[in-house]
Amino acid sequence: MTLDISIRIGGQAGQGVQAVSYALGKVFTRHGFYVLIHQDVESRIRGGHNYAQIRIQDQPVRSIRDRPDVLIALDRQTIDQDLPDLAEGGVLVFDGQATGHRSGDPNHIDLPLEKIAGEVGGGKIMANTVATGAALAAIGAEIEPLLDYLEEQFREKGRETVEGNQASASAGHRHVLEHPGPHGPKKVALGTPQGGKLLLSGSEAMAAGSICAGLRFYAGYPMSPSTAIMEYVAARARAYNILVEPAEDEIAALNMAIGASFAGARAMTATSGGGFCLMVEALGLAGMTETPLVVAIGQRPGPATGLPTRTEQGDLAFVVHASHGDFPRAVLAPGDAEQAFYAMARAFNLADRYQTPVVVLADQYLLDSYFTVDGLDPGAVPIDRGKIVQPDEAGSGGVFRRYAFDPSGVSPRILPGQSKAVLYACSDEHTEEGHITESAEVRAAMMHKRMAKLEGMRREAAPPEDTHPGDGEIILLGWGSSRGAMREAVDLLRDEGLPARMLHYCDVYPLERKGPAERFGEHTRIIGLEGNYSGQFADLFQRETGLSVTDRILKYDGRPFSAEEIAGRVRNLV
Amino acid sequence: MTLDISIRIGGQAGQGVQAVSYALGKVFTRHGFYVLIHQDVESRIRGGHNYAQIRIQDQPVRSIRDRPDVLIALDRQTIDQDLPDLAEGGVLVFDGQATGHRSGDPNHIDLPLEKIAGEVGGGKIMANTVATGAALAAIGAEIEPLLDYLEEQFREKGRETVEGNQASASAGHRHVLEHPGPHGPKKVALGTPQGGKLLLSGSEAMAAGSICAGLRFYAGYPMSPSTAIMEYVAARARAYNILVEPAEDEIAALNMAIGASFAGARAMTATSGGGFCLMVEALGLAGMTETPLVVAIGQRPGPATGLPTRTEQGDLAFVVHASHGDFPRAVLAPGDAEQAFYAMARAFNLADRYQTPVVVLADQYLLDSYFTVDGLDPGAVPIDRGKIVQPDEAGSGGVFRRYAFDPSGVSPRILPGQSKAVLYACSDEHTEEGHITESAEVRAAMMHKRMAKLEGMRREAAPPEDTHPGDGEIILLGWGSSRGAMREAVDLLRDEGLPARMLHYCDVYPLERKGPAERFGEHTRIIGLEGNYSGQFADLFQRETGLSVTDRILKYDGRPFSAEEIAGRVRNLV
Amino acid sequence: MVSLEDYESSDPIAWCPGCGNFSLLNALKEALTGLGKKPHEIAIVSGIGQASKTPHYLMCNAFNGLHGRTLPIATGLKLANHELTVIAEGGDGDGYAEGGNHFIHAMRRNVDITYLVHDNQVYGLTKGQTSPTSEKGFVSKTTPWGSSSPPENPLLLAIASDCSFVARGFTGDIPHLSRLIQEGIRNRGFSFIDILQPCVSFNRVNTFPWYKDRVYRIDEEEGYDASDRTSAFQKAQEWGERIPIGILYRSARPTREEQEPVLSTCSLVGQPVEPTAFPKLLEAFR
Amino acid sequence: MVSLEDYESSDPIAWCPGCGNFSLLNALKEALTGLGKKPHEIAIVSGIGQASKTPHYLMCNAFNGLHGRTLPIATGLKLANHELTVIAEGGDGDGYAEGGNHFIHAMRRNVDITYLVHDNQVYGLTKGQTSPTSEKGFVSKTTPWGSSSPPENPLLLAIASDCSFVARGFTGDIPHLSRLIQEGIRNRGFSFIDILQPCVSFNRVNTFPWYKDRVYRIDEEEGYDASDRTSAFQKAQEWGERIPIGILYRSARPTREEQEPVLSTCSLVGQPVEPTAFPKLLEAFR
Ligand SMILES: Cc1ncc(C[n+]2csc(CCOP(=O)(O)OP(=O)(O)O)c2C)c(N)n1
Ligand SMILES: Cc1ncc(C[n+]2csc(CCOP(=O)(O)OP(=O)(O)O)c2C)c(N)n1
Ligand code: SF4
Ligand code: SF4
Ligand SMILES: [Mg+2]
Ligand SMILES: [Mg+2]
Repeated sequence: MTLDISIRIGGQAGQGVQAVSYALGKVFTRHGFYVLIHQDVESRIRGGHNYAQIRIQDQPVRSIRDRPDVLIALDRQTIDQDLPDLAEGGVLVFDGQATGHRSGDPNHIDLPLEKIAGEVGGGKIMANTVATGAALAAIGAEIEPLLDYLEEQFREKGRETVEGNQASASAGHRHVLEHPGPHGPKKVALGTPQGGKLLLSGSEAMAAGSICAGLRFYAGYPMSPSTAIMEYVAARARAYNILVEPAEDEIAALNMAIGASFAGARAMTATSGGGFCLMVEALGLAGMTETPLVVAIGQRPGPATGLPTRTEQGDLAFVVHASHGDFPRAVLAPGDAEQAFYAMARAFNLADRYQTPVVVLADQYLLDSYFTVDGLDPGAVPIDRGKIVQPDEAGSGGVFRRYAFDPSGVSPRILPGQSKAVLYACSDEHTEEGHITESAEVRAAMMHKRMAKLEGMRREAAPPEDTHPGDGEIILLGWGSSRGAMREAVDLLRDEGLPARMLHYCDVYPLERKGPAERFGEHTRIIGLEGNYSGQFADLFQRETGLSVTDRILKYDGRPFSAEEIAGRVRNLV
Repeated sequence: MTLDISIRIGGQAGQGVQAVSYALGKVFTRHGFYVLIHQDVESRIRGGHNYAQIRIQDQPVRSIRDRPDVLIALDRQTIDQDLPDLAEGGVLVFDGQATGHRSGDPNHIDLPLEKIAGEVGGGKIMANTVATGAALAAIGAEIEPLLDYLEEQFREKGRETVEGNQASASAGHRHVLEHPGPHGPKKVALGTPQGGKLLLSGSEAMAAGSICAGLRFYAGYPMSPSTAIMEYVAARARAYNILVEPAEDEIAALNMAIGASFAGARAMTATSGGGFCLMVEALGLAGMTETPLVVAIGQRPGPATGLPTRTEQGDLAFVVHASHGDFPRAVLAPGDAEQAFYAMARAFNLADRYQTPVVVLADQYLLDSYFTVDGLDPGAVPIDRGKIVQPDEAGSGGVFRRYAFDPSGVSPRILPGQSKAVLYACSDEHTEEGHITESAEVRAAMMHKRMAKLEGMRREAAPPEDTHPGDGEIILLGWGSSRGAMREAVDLLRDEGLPARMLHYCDVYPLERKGPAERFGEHTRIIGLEGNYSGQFADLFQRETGLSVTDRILKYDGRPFSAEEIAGRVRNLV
Repeated sequence: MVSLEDYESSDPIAWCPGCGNFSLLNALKEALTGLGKKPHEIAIVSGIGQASKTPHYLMCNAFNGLHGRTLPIATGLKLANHELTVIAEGGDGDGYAEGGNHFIHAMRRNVDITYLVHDNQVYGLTKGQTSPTSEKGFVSKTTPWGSSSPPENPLLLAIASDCSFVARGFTGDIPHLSRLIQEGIRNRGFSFIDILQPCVSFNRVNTFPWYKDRVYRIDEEEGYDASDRTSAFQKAQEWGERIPIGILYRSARPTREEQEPVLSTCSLVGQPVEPTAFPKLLEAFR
Repeated sequence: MVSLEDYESSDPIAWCPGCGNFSLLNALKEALTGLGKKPHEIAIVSGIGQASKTPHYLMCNAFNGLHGRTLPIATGLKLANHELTVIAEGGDGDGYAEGGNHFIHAMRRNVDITYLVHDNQVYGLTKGQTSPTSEKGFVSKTTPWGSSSPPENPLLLAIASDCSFVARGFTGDIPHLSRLIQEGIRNRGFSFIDILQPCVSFNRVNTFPWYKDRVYRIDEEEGYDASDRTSAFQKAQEWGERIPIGILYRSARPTREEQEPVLSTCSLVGQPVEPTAFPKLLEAFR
């Protein structure tokens, strides 16, 4: 690891903290670096205290860091709250005039952000652009790549905006360079741009992944942290022939998606745990009517409204067991933007092939964070619609046996109106024709039929990612968005000589029953690691595999894991 | 066991099948016998095929029987569908004229029910009373106790109705007695009435139990098989000062109950799995705001609409994990009407003492069945409202610290408007005062606080009922309404020399972690036995206790277990 | 040519003898036949309740979903394949209690669906509890001393929502009802028909003769102008000695589909997935 | 005597500077003070959204529940303790989208609650998406080409539901708003006040000046009779050059509580549990 810099930008909601981090992220990604940006925001629109932190490396960034090397304070509260986090020898950039803060520390650079923005830019509103330039200077990077980005970013808003932003950025950059003290703990040269890499958030990855999978219908109701998925799809709906319907509530959203899917369109919704609560009856409906369905969930701390803009992995047990009665479902929990992109394509295929609901379980940390990705291939997961009978094969009319018994559990389906035959979908227990039944025998047979799908999905679930197969007795067992932090923690621990190893599940349910046991030696110690109070995945893993999870490292304060925190807590355990 | 008779009455919806079984149940209960009546009905109002079956014993009846000794057919379909079930040597009573059925079997008694009712009673509508008299005769019982019951039952409707029914019953009775063939496999004399015993359904037990526990507010939306609970409470609302509010949907019902409970009234709702789906967000709200709440669920086969009038134990995993995030709750699953009565009182106490939701999990079999009970004591579970601060101790005004930290997890509460102080209840994560917080520290502390309640409830959970402590290596592990069938099956198996033993949980969640292990020897074989597809309680039991459930006997065809079926399936296993 | 037989279903009917639903079913079949629609061109969506069993009893594409969720399923179905004739069907409990929110918003959204509510003013399938349209004072097991709320007037809500087509039918007047259904299907936009349907098992107040004595055809009244919102609002309040049936209100409004450019060339389900378009989507992340 | 200070809360306000909610909060405090109510006599129930943060910002008993579930909580609370003055408060998303069904049925049920909807015609807290009251064509991230549905008119729905008290207020007219709230609280029954509340962060269409230019006090119009349902229906349709504020409709109806004998002696929470009564209950099972 040759380069590893973290920059935190703090300020009030509305001050443009995210814009600074995104601009930096774009610049570094375009110049061949890898970044990870995460957001720490309050549930309000103006005021309060937010920050964004970007970590820059010359290899894929796995995890956030606890202590930034550079802190850019757009307001006073950032100085009060975040300064203690600053790494030793780190640089603080602050606006002494606006915040009333004074400091004699040579590493603390007083930069009149608002004044400069007012003088050279288009007014106070560009203070954050001044800060962006300053951030680059604080790590010794050139300003030109940022100027190029600003040109492109504001082109549509006219020359004046472009130039005001460029002048602001340059002035911020210059001011820091001219500052007498040390200019930051590390130096980095951006060099020439290098095409290829992408910068995208988890939300963008999931939305783009869905579009590439042939999404046709999206119905939804806004709920943090899932709203950006809907908004991304809505913005591209006309370009990609998707109908986006803002629903009156989550119940409507999921039922609309089911209606559209029954008609034959790939359909989805996204929500958070609270909204999903309202969807669970319809989840069972999709299970009973055997309608393909994809639901994305952005987890946040619960119960109830909880912490709307923060992160948790606390909905797994709920999602796996949601809705009354037994029916098959699959749950995927991608670990980063790249996995999220492909998880959506896989989810749509699974839903179509098994004609049942598939939940993709993300969280605020994954959805709101930006990741540098080497590339994404929209063709990597070919679209598979499963057993749809072509109109000419559906017969010349009459009733199609929609729920014909089949050992795989999956019956061929026709789409309504596409052939001369008709079909009945039914929420009551039903016959092969889809009519309501009271028969004990048919009931039992239909349960077998439906539940057979679970075994099918279990067979094709991706095995967990094992970082050091056959090597390492301290297993960090995890799922979903803590993947990166776990992977880096494994490296940190192995550097110290501990036989650490990561087992990360993206396909969390159903999961292979026997597989994991075969991978481990006798003396393996399994440490469950997840962002919830009770260790929900550890429970599920134990239940399904019969293996024991020895210890649990849990976090439920609304903040994501860092590799350092994990390594420290593992060290304390072993 | 000296007496054991089962009588099945079959007919169309609307023919009064249930009234026959209930009249028989009343008569036998009043004369010192024990009965169990179960209902097998379709989801329709008229027509189709229903039956009720009553089992009569001179000791508490545990379970239904597969094969009745007497079959009363009110329609043709009963003959076609139920005759094969008739026990060897059993008696069939049918209306040859109305059904067109003929039989030379001396045990098949042709009784012109409709004709007799028309001639001696008040018309065809009394055909079922003719059948009731016939049923008594078929087992050699006297008619007088039934005449007394009819007198009392129809007194309010006037002499004519009373006498018409009595004449119908007597005529049916006489006709059978006069029939040449054998008059049934067994004989029973009713003798003189004996006060004391009660006959009530699971629904009645739960509703009455709630009223005795001080229920003040009920909001609900009808859903089979829970509706009878609401209807029972509504009928007695004025007598017992309860306000019953018919809600527009289940979401409203549960939120209304929470509002009423926040105000200080003991409040509940009842529903089935599908309605509960709509309540899970509010369940978390009660968890987060720490509002006492009782929800009764009548399970039926799912997913979705499923089989509305049939039974299943398929909602346990859902209920234990319902709603996003971790929060404490308790789940009680009574085994019969008596346990159901007390479970409600215990549920209200738990909810008040732990200020959190408590679910009582029943099912169609328990709710719709009638049980003879020796007695019920409304004072057996004294009302305990938990930590409610008296108005004079709440201070002279200002904000009451509703969520004050306490190692038990339970903070004292005031009721709004009852003192000069005010309180804030909050669905977002909150401070001790109940205001919204973004603090990581407060969040973690509040999670500890709330989750501490789970351990408190775990400590006071009733241990499972163990029929043969220390004796018996084949454990039948079960929960809820299969208790009686399991108990009887254990007897049957032990009679055959098998070391069977029952472990039945009424307090299914949270359950003691270590206890069960200490009870069992090394060679114990645990057989999970439940009415669902996946063995939901077995999973939970394994997770919580670490013990292995060796085998699972599962049933998911919408029908309840019988002791014979269980014994047979256990025999096949061991 | 389509005939009534084409609409026969083999599923045995589970309604009570004498139930108003039988006439309603006949009126519906006649309407569909009259319009010359073929069974596979029709999709009927229903919820749960006695009314919601209807789609099983005729030959058509059917989605028999959850109690109260009739309209969102119908909406998704129609938007995904607007070439289908979509009919939504359910009871008063389904539509006005559990599904009340969807009802209000579906009228605003104005997707081209015909919504038939079998309004028996009672929850039939669950055995006779008070529904939102039950009369004030209605005695049932959930309101043993009579309900204390006045009935909801769904027609007024529809007029207040500027619903594209608002009508009331009666199962005792099959030809009229059948015409209403045809008009509703012909109307482009959300067509709402509240249908007075006697429940012989549980509604002893609003019986067949009770309705029969009161209903009159509004279209036979001279000068009634269904495009006048104020008079519709007044007419829809009439409920007592006389109860109007017919089209009470019409509002010419663009449908959701017409305003959606994505649907201008073909239905959603007809649109092919074009992988060539996706690299451009990802380009924006560079 | 109660003073404004008695209603001060220590919880810091998290609204955007310039938000209309500040004025609404002031009007509410003034109304409560004006009525001489003490903080502990009041219970304010809210849902989730910017509007729903309100109860934290004044001294009162508060239940800040789920998004959209304001009214059922308020209903349960009021029915359990009808001696409390119960105010329900939430946004247009909370009340008309997620909570739409409860809104319709609460008006019918007519529990004595005063319901204040902060109607900024947008989802504020989730950053500016289209709400049911957003204008047709409203551009937001969920409707980037403008919404295709016309706005819901909640006042029309209220009049159609024969709501006991229907009013519209404006945060730009605090004295008038404060009086309206007082009237609403005084009214026995469900009082509904839709309050035009500019959202400076996300609604660039219906801004403070936009409202200011249009609103007029209906009570200053000669001859307006709020008890006339038809003219209320017409007046409530006015939305354009002129927007009426004030009490649009009143309907004298008995409340839910008044009709409930169980509440005739005291509130539910005041009623003791009497174990002596229970043996009689069980006797019936013999
Ligand atoms: C979520 C949910 N709640 C309740 C029920 C129970 N339920 C089934 S049908 C019904 C009411 C039926 O009344 P209505 O919709 O008027 O139809 P009808 O039977 O009168 O035709 C109810 C409450 C259900 N199936 N699902
Ligand atoms: C069940 C559920 N769905 C969605 C959300 C997310 N959410 C919170 S506030 C809100 C909308 C806020 O709009 P409004 O009610 O108009 O209040 P405002 O913020 O505009 O005052 C939404 C959609 C939620 N908290 N719960
Ligand atoms: S209960 Fe009523 S609505 Fe249902 S089928 Fe019978 S008569 Fe018809
Ligand atoms: S987002 Fe709008 S409604 Fe919310 S506080 Fe800001 S200005 Fe007010
Ligand atoms: Mg009905
Ligand atoms: Mg709003």
